[in-house]
Amino acid sequence: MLLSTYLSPDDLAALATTLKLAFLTTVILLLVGAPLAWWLSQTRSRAKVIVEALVALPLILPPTVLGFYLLLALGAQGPVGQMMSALGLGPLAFTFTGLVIGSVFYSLPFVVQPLQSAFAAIEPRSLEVAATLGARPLDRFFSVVVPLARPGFLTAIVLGFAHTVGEFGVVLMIGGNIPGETQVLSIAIYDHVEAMDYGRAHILAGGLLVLSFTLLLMVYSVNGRFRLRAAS
Amino acid sequence: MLLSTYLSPDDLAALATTLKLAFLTTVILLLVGAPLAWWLSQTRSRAKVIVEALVALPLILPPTVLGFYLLLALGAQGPVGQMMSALGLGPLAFTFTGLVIGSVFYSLPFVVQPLQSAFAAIEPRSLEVAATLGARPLDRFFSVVVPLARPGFLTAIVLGFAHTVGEFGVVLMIGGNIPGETQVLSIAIYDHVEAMDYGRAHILAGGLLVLSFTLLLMVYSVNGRFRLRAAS
Amino acid sequence: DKVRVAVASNFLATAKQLAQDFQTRTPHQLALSAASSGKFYAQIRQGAPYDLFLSADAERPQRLFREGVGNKPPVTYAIGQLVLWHPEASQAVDQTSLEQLSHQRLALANPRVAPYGLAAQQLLQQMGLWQKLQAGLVRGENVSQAFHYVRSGNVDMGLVALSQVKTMAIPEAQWWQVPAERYTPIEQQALLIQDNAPAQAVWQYLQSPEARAIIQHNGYALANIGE
Amino acid sequence: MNTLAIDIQLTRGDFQLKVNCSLPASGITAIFGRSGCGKTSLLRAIAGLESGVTGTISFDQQHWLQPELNVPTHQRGIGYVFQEPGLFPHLSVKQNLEYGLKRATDRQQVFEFDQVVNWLGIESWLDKRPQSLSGGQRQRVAIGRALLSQPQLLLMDEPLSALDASSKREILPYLERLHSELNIPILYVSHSTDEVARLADHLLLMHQGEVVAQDTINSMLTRLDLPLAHSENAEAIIEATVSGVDGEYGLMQLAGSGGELSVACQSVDIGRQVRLRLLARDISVTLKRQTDSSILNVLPVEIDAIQQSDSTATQLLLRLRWGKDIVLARVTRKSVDALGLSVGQQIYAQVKSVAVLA
Amino acid sequence: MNTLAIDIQLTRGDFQLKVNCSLPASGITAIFGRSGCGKTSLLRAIAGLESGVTGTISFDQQHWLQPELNVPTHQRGIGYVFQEPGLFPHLSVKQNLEYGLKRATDRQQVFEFDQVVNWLGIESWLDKRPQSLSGGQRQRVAIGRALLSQPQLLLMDEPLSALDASSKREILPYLERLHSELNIPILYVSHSTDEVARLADHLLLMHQGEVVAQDTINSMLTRLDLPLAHSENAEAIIEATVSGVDGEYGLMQLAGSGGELSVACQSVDIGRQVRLRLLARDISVTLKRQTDSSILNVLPVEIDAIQQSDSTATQLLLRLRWGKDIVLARVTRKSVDALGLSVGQQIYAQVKSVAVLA
Ligand SMILES: Nc1ncnc2c1ncn2[C@@H]1O[C@H](COP(=O)(O)OP(=O)(O)OP(=O)(O)O)[C@@H](O)[C@H]1O
Ligand SMILES: Nc1ncnc2c1ncn2[C@@H]1O[C@H](COP(=O)(O)OP(=O)(O)OP(=O)(O)O)[C@@H](O)[C@H]1O
Ligand code: MOO
Ligand SMILES: [Mg+2]
Ligand SMILES: [Mg+2]
Repeated sequence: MLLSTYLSPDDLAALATTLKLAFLTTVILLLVGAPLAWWLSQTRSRAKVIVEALVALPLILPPTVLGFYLLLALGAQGPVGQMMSALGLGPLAFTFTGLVIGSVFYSLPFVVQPLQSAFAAIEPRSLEVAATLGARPLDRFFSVVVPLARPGFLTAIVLGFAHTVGEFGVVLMIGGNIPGETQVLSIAIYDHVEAMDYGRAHILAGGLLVLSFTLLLMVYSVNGRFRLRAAS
Repeated sequence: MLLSTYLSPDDLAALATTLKLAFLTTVILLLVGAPLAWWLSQTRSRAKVIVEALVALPLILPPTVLGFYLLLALGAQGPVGQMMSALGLGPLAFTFTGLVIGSVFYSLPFVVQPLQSAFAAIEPRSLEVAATLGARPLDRFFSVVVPLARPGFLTAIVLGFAHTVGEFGVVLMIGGNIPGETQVLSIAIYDHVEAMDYGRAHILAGGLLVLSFTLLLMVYSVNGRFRLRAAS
Repeated sequence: DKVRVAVASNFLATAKQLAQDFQTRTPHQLALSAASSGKFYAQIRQGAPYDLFLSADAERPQRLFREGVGNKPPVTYAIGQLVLWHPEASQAVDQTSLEQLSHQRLALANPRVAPYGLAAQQLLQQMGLWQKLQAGLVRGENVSQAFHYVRSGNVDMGLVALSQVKTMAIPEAQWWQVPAERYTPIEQQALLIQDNAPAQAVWQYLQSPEARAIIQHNGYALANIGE
Repeated sequence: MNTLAIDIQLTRGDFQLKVNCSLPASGITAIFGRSGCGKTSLLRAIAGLESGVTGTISFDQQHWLQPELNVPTHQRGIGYVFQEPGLFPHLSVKQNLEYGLKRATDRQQVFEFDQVVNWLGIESWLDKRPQSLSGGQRQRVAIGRALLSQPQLLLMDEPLSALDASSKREILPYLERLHSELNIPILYVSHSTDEVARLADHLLLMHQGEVVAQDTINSMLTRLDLPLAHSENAEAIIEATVSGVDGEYGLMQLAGSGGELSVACQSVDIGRQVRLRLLARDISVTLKRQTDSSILNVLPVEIDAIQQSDSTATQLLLRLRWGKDIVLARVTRKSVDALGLSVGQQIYAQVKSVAVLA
Repeated sequence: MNTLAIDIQLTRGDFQLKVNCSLPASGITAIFGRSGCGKTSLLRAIAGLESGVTGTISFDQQHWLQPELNVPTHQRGIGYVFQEPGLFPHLSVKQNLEYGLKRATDRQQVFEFDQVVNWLGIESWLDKRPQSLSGGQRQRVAIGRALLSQPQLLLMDEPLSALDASSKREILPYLERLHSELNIPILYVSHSTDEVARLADHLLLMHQGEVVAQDTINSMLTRLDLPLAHSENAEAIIEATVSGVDGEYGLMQLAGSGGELSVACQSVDIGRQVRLRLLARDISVTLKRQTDSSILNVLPVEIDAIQQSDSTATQLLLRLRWGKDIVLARVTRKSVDALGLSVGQQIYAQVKSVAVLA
């Protein structure tokens, strides 16, 4: 295979881990983020601003710092780690599951914010009409809100996926950079740089660049076509 | 002063540098991002998706990798470095100006994306009405688009500012950690962690957390109040 | 079996060579994880699943050992050597190159977190240049960053590691190895975290003549065994 | 007790809606009143679209609103046609129509897809997006969509205000058929007396958030104390029976309670009940029956009331009794004096035109 | 050459607009036609809001569209009132009104803020947000906003369709005054023959993207070959002069080209020109002048034309010449036969009601 001529088995494993992580994280983010964003877009509760600020917090905290505190929380001595071992489970830090949890925290605002904007832009009239046509709340959400917020969903998916692929600090801290398990592409590139193996760093970075750009191009094309159709 | 009892002079300098950097970066991002987002929201050009993908690229590239390549670009042999010396200017790496440039690149998608969504949600009718009332294009932008996109602007400002405060990898690479000039808070915290000086790391991180949370809370409150008023 | 080794970033290139050699000799596989020593310290305290820790310094393994990690005291597996690198040098590089520095910038690792940085600081302090050069000092997070700063042409000179200039085959005319007595030795210590057989094998190998030859070849000095 | 019983309060800014009334849960009830008087607010409260409504609403033995109960909109089984069509932009016309239909599988299928599509003349747009239709075309789709959700009560908020006169004329007969053939109760907000006269059985008059009066359409229209009789389009609605057909001239004879009328032929079903609309401004009076005129319909009437007024009025309303029915005539005060008209007098009403509504 | 000269093509999906006409750049020109016939598209093209319009548009010596020139909307000096009000949600009512005013400082200030606010009765909402107004209230603000931008040409796309009858009646006189006092040319799209009759001097009839006919309002209304004369509201507009006042009964005498009429008094300015609207359905004919009736106005007329029709029609239109004016009467075919009416015959038209429009 072509990839393997350029990439070492470790690099390939890192690529696989990265894609798996980004995919799982995005799926979980949509499941968690969509209801949260919907609540934020509709509520008049005072708690709203607090939740909004909490969601945005990972943006403002340096990833390595966030990673450090997640490590303290998820590690063997941390509260979550202690809870896990009380339940007879291993610690979450340094496992793929731990990475997923960290990534979900880290990329949450990237999914919630575009969804919230898209939801807020939906005419309340559309939902009223759906209600008078006999659609229950969940039905209204899937039959009206989701299609109308489609550009928002696409943006959320791209941002969530992309940001997880690009994440570094959090993964390094709570993942432990274990090849085949928690070593992701961003760290593999960085390691090559650190080890002064510039050639392999360039190949990996170049590959990531081309791949990312292609992915983004595809998503934006679809999104753009959708928007054009909606406008015509 | 209270801060100085808890923070060393270096930490205080890092705080000042961080705020200055985030402020300047946000201002520049608005100046660059608003026209770009407007163009993206209105154009039917095919170039649109390419520009969108380019803008989103910093999201997907790990910051340290981005930083490494920026370093190569800014260096004496790099294209930017060559240009600068051709212009008789000093190198940009390890200067505050260099940091601002790096941050602008890095945070661009965080400003462009919410603005673009907000712009796209504006009824074309509003702009048509403004045109029939004699408003020229720039006038329409400031008198109709900007106020209607106000929540989008606030989101863009928060994200842009926050992401610059939280940025790490790029600054680490091209900043050089020079106290009072390029040492920012995120790196100061990181250094405390690395040096196993967890006490000071906790104080700084806690401070950043409280500060960020307060900032976010304020912005979202204003934003929320605006939205409520618009809805009533 | 797979042995997980936490390797300080500056030793990663050497560790890869060691791993290759080791894997030809034993059925065991090595999984190398690279990061800064400070990060590994925090992670190992939180139960990170490494079998062996190759630190960039002595302090962190010692501290971990005192805190109850591992049941053998750490050993020094390599001693880092500081060099001054000046790629554009017009004359021989030596300590006068540092003395003549005025507005040019000098890259070094951050003394607070990196042993090479501390060694660089000691050298400059001893030469009475520490205060004078403050404004022009560019600190990398670790010694490899300091190296990139010089290599990318953003900085004129750097206090970097001998292992780096060797790995990259930098011509000898461009660098000056700082005499070992000008700074506290950069002792890099290893800590055996898990006392299982494969990890033991790596631990043994690390102190074998074959391994010591590779380490030395990569620009490190060696401690006397059994010290 | 087949009614829609409403006793609610609602505050919206400085506007207060306070409605206590009981409406027949059959036929079409028109809600009439000035802009801003609360018609839309009332409809929204009935639909369960307004939060903050207090009081009780019950429909046909179902409690929709009670102190401890608030049945959500989607369970009230209502159809709602809004002032603006509100079609789903992401669905084609066909999918819009099917939206409610698919969600009404547990209800009795009163309206069928093809039938409704036919009625409203929207076959040819089924595959289009709503955005490519003109405003009027969209509203027709919205009406069809509401019908296909098989509502037990239909709420319509000025549904025709966006249609042009000829589209209106096309749709009105179907709305009339809704009412005569299908017996689905409709609350119908409209500013148009024309629509009200054609459609409504019952009329509710609102003013500043409250109900001023309600009654059958003809009682409401001919009460000289209500503003309706004084509008430009003051009118009377009477029921009559088809009693004969004049094939040669395309006329039919109608028997009213006070005699016969000739109008353009619309039905040859002798004995069929029809509804007639007589505008006050179309009726003149004479003391003797006149011949030699193009006016076909001359009714012997008795003056029931003459509008009291000050001496500056130019025109007056006459309330005329024709058999058991009441009609209104608008005449000049000068004519009242010149002809010496007085209550109880037997005169003749010349009806210039009669509209057959259904 | 004071005209709005249009020769344009525009394709929107499978709809083709192809208009070549020259409209008077004064008075009110009504644009009339069925839903979807392209009225809105035409207005948008004139305003410069549609891209893809080819051809030429010029107004009053200004070229707006030429092969190499496309003057942007904001420089065309037009006002536009859309079907939906389109008020700026982020501005108060006052700020909405001032939006255009502030940007028209280089134009002649024809409309003053207080005057317009008064006219439209919107003083009390000035500090409100548009969202808190009802649909009708919003449209009134939108009309004011357009006027205050001091347009040299006003485009109105069914501006009153969202208003109730009484609000309409309130605003119409101001629109009439716009036209009589201020001489600002207006293109007015409407489905309402009532509005058209009251306001328009000129009428443009559209069908499927093309202009069918255009002429002065009365010529258009009374042409038996156009659909207008066959609508429910077929009517004639004639000009008359106030010639006397009957104070006691609140009537005034009007002199038309064929004689006198009495109508409700609206002006005591003897000699003033007024515009009268006579609906075909309000006119009956008699062979001899009748007395003893409440109908005041009986006009001696000559039959100019009788609508040709097959033998199934119930009603026919008569085109009657009263002096130099033309009026229409709708009578039953039976009456035409019974009275033996024929072209050229001298008969009497009984006018049940006459509306004075301005
Ligand atoms: N969202 C709102 N918030 C506050 N007040 C409102 C709101 N919508 C309407 N109102 C007020 O409530 C009153 C009743 O409005 P409503 O829309 O029910 O009137 P309506 O009779 O339907 O008027 P129209 O004939 O113009 O549609 C109005 O006076 C208006 O000022
Ligand atoms: N955005 C659009 N894209 C494609 N076709 C359109 C669009 N808007 C309108 N049309 C088509 O253009 C034609 C003319 O529309 P237009 O809105 O000008 O008609 P109108 O005479 O103003 O109708 P109405 O009286 O209903 O407002 C219609 O047949 C419609 O199908
Ligand atoms: O091994 Mo270091 O931490 O780069 O000096
Ligand atoms: Mg309403
Ligand atoms: Mg239109």
